[in-house]
Amino acid sequence: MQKVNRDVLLEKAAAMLDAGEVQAVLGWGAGEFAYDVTPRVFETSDELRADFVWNDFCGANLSKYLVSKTKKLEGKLLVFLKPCDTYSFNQLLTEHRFEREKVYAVAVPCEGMADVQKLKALAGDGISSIESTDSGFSVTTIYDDAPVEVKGADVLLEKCANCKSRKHVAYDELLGDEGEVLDSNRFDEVERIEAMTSEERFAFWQGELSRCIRCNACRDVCPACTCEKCVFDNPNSGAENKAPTTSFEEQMFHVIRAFHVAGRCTDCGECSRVCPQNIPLHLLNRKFIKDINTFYGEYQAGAEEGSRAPLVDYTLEDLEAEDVFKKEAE
Amino acid sequence: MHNDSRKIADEIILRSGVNPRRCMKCGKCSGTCPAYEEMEYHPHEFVYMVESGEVEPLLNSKSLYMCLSCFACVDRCPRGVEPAKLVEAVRNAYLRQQDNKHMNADDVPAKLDDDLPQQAIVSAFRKYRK
Amino acid sequence: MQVNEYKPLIVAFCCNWCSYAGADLAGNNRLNYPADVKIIRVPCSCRVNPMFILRAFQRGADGVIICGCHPGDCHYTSGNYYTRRRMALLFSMLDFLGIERERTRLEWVSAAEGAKFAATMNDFAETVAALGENKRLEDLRCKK
Amino acid sequence: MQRIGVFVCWCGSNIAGTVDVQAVSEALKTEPGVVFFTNYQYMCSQAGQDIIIDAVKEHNLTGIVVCSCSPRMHEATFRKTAAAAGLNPYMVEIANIREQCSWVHKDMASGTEKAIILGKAAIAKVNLNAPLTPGESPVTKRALVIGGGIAGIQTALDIADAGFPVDIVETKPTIGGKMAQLDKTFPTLDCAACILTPKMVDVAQNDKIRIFSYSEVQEIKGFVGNFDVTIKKKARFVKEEICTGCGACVEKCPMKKIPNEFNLGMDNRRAIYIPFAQAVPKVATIDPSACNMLKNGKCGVCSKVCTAGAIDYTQKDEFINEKYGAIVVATGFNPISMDKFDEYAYNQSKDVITSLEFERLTNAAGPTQGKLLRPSDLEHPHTIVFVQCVGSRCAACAEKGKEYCSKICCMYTAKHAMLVRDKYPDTEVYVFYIDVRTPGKNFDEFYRRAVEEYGVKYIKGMVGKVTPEGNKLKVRASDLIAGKQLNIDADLVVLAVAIEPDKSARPLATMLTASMDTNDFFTEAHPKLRPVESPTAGVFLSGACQGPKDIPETVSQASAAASKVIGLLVKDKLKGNPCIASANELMCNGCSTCANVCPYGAITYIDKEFPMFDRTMQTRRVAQVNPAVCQGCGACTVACMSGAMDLRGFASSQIIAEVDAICR
Amino acid sequence: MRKCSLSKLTDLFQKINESASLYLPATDNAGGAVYTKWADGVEYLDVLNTVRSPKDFFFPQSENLMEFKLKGKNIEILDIREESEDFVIFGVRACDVKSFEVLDRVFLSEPVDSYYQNRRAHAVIISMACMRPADTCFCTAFGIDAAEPAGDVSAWKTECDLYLKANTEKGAQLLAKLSNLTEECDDSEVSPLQEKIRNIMKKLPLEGISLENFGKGKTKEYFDSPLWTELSEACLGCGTCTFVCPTCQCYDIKDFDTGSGVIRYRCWDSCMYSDFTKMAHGNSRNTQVERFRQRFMHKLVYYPENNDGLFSCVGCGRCLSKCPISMNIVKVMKALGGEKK
Repeated sequence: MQKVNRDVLLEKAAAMLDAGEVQAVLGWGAGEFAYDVTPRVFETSDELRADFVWNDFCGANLSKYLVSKTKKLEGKLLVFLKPCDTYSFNQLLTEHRFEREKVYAVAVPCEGMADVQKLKALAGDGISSIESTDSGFSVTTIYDDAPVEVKGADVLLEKCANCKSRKHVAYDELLGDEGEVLDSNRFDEVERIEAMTSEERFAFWQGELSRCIRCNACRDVCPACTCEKCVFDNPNSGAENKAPTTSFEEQMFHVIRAFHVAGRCTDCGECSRVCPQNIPLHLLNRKFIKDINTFYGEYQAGAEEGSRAPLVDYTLEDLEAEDVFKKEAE
Repeated sequence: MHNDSRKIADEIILRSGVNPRRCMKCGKCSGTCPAYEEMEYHPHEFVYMVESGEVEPLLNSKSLYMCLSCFACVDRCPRGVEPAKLVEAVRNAYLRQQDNKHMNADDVPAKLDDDLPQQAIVSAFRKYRK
Repeated sequence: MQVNEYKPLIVAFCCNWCSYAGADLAGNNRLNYPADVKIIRVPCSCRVNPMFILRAFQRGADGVIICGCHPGDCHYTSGNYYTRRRMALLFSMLDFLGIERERTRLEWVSAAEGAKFAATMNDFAETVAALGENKRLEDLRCKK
Repeated sequence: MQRIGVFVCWCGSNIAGTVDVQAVSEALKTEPGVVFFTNYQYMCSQAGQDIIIDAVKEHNLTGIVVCSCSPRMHEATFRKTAAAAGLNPYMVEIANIREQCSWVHKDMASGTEKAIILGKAAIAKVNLNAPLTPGESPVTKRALVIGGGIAGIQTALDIADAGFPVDIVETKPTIGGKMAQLDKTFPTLDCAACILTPKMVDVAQNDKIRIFSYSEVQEIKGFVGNFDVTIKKKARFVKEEICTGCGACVEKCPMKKIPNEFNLGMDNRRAIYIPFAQAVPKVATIDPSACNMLKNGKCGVCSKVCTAGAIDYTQKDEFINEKYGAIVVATGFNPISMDKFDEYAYNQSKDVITSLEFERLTNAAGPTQGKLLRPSDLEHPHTIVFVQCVGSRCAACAEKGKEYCSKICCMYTAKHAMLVRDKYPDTEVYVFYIDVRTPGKNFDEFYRRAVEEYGVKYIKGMVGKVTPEGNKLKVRASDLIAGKQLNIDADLVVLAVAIEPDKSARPLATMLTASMDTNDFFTEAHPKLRPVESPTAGVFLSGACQGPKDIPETVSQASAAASKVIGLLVKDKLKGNPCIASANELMCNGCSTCANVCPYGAITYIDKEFPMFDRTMQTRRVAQVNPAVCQGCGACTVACMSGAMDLRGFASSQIIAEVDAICR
Repeated sequence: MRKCSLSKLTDLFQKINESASLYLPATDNAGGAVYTKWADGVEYLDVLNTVRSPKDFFFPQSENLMEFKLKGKNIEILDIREESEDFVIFGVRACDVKSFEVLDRVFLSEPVDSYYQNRRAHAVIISMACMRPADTCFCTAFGIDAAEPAGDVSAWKTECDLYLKANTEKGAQLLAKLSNLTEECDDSEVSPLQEKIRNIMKKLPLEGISLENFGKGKTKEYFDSPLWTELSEACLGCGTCTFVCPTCQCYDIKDFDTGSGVIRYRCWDSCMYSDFTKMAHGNSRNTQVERFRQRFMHKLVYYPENNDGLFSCVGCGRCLSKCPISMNIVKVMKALGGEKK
């Protein structure tokens, strides 16, 4: 599925490592299976050649790692960024979370990444190999000799199915062709929920949030959640809690988390990708994004480095809180 | 009757997209209008009369057709009121009142004529269709 | 009988410079409003963290109202503009989660608007009372 | 754990009438931390305060809760009481059981119940109170005035008069500003130069005042009481301290065709010039863009004729660092550009002029030596049309005009019209107006005199189009009262052009972190109550930089700003409000979100090293709150995601404790 | 051995539910499976792994231990324990059954955790053999036979029948109650099935995992290995692996102030969290490398050290499929030399 070949990325990174232009490379490393790809820091070109992967399972957004990894290095760190990752990259820069000079950003075009769960649902368990084809995947399992053909479009990650942009908004170098900002249907699901009655919405979210196990994966993967100390881990914050002991705590955690990233969330979709309970957390973030767009004008966090986030900005004519629901009704 | 006028006036305001309340009655539109002398009601009066719902006299005035749509008033109005758009909306309001004198699509072919620019028929059709 | 006994618990965050003074004025003018309304003084409406609002609901509040200076009159020039954005988004989110939208409110009350303060509190208390107990954002552990 | 005393006040029957004060004090005694409780008729009376003082001493109280009237009423009183008892004044909390309880609830039962809850909330809060001490910072006893117009001059004189040194920074070679260009002033018609130039001389002779003319503010750091300013003194190629202002150089300079800014380009000056005869400082300045010597090293005439030897072609820009306690912005205004107003033919005809140009035309020191002659052919104009509101009150498009009323035009137009009719009674004078606004002392009388005594023709209506035709200007306009369109053949058209803040204001505001409105006027700290202060502490506003103003208003604001500055500079130390924000550096992300919402620019960032668990050091960017600048609104505390930012006196934990107590 | 036609499965559930609450895997409508209290209409989902392991039944994510009430300035302590009801868990996989043994060794050794013990005593476990093990399965490495799951009752499912075999007294009692719905049979249908399962297990991609290099006495060998830094590099420090793990048994005890008193409760904690085992002096493992190492050393070295060589991993594969960044115990074991030669 991916148009740019692994070797193009590999050679770029290897050459820069060998020439000493960068000290390390932040990319994706091979795992046990074709689909289990782990973010990894490579320090030599040999390591790269052995373990670097660029395939349809590189959904992980590497930009958050820059916060910690750049601090550990003296020299530059080369990072590979998909279009959506570049928005997070910019947002982190806007918030001074790492030094731009310490990063060499290589933009990689992306055709959308696959969701292993969806793939398994279609191809079955016991996968022994996955071949990428032009239109999708050819999957072999231990239960069947004949490979199962799966269409790429059917197994896209949610964030890729509703991709907002194939344009890279920040990089030092682009491999391949630049894409464009897309007209996505990413707010459709939000609208569907908005159209429900209050009771239905409450029931819907109770159903979703009651599955939460408070593993914090959504928070810890989120490139907007880079706090030195999270309020939910801080006994002095008044919000600390470790388990979703009551439905209130489930709501509290997710509302406050979404509020803390409101206007800063680039909609990279990592929260939903990693949720072990498949809670559609991106909907909370998108609700804020949609509201911000409707109330205060279109704003895409991370589209521009240094842009002023909507919650640290105002106009004299802003919508009154009481008019929020009238505006939404329009 | 008065209610009717108000309704028409509101319709005019809606269709023109003009907000006559923005007018600060400076008269620059009338000060600039090249057709001023030909008009019974002048651009600023259009704005004022539509705002106050007094549209009957306007609908029946020749002033409607004296406006050249040169847009000088639109260009120079310091408040962005756009009187010429209002005049055009009043013209339209007049036309809309002429119920069955409309032009149907079927009437068009008969009117086609080598000497008549096609654009004229198309624009006439657009205007007299409703 | 049960219905009559139900008294909503309302937490009102009032900014020191306008709304708290407005509440004082309501007192000076002996304008009645229900004793269910309990006021917490904050320097500016922008001091109100969404976490405080949720905390109040957790602990058993049935309605939370934030009062600040009118836009343009903020003692700190711009605090209430931030409040306006924060609360607009928060209220919309709570509504999205199916929490009754009438349970939260943001009002501008100036130091001269004692009457408005009392009227607002009466109206809000009535609205919240009509909704009944807060069930959707409660923490059962905090029930007596 | 605190040792808290609870003092319930009856306020006569004001509280005790609807609240059972005995029950309240009984109910509160079991609250955590409470070691003493009592009630008394008037807690705020001397006897009441003595009860508190005695209790503090007897029971070693560390915190005080007074259940009484509004803290807005007696918080200060009880804080003083606490201090008198040797307690930190910020260990006092008030439960407002009068205004917000006994006075609004009629029923004793519910009133008492609520009073108990309010008392519990105050106890919960005071349990978490910490002693607070206001921060102190020294004050540099020197003021900076940016802008040397009448606003800056007046402010500087008043401050100097109080004994404080003042520096004026002026971008032009001379101080004086717009007022120096004016002819007469309304409504008294005294001559501008006659009243301004003595003040300019006062400035020059005042040993407390330094003038940095032909200079700009380059950089501003610091905060109230401690500003650190870099001033760029542009090279004028003349040694200021040596030049005597004799003018010999100007006379001999061969570059004669340089448009004279002071006369708005209506005549010429030399490459070396003194803007006008009464300039202060009266020294020559070489215009580097016009001087042959500076451009290609050929000439040097001025150097030869200067007997004082003041000419220095090698002079460089000079940078001066100075510390100030207060800064006054007096950057003034300019007429807006007429480029977008084609209908008035300003760029087509020399005889369409602005009102400021008209001032120069009627000024005895102007290009026509005060004779009213039209610029194109120097003939006497017989018909003059004045147009008001040119570009003012213009909401159509922002790039063309200004939405606000420029405030001064009605009056100066009346003045111009009156002066013309007075000097040249044979001249027809028309004034086209939308409204005539004259809300000032003797203003309307002045305008009526123009109409009634001098016969100026005021016409309600606007000029739509001016067309130059031969030596006439065809003016088409409406007369709304007569219901006519007028066509006037005019000889001169004078436009009352809108005024806007000087272009230097925007970058200056950024340097000062002072806020501006959308029109680039500086915003005042409070539109009614603090009209001469910027929200940024230590920055004051004087004159038209804050909004359009005429001279009397400018001067009164200038003096008001000066008095505010003096009030600041007389202090040796600034005591801050201790209820301010502070950042927990260990939790701070350095993301700048708090700084973005701070209305006062109180938050800055530093890189700081922190020890890591692996025994290395890590540098992180962390926020620092300047205690002298922070006003304690708390906007930053909510903007801060990690909760690193908290507000003293209104800490998150305290507010949460109040919430919990209320909802218990 | 008893057998029951699949067509009578609902009747079987009904019958079990009459005497004790029945829990079984069902869909959670979000692509996952969750143990659900059976009621009419709840369909048994023959899924390999539920997202949350069945350890929840005995060691729930949070539970209240006791309560304190404030009476004036006095504190009253309330014992809020209640006797657990009888319940039956149906469809527990071999790996998860094994996990109960791991948990028992922690909670039932002295001092006994009475909260855990109470629930454990009231449960009957019906295990289920795995017909279609997945690529992430590696239970065989821990000596677990997916074809012969333990539990009070073992179950096998064929196309049309369910086979049940009692392994314990509790199991036999349960089967006795179900005698009307089941019939006695031999293992002629089950044996070939077991053979088939065992063959599949050999073909699984993680078949090569070996425990030879782990267990007792390996602390020194691995503790200072430079590999930990590299392995933990991508770790986000979230608690997903520990919360989906059937054997992770760490918890935190916390107090919740309700306003009128305090509830002391315990909830799952994760060694991946920065405040795990935080004490007055601070934290014992301050970096993510140390925390990461702790988790795997505990599973592969410390636990066996203290528990007669029993590993505290059962190879269920949940962490393999749920880790946000796909770092897991298999990668760690392989990196440390845990592959068959």
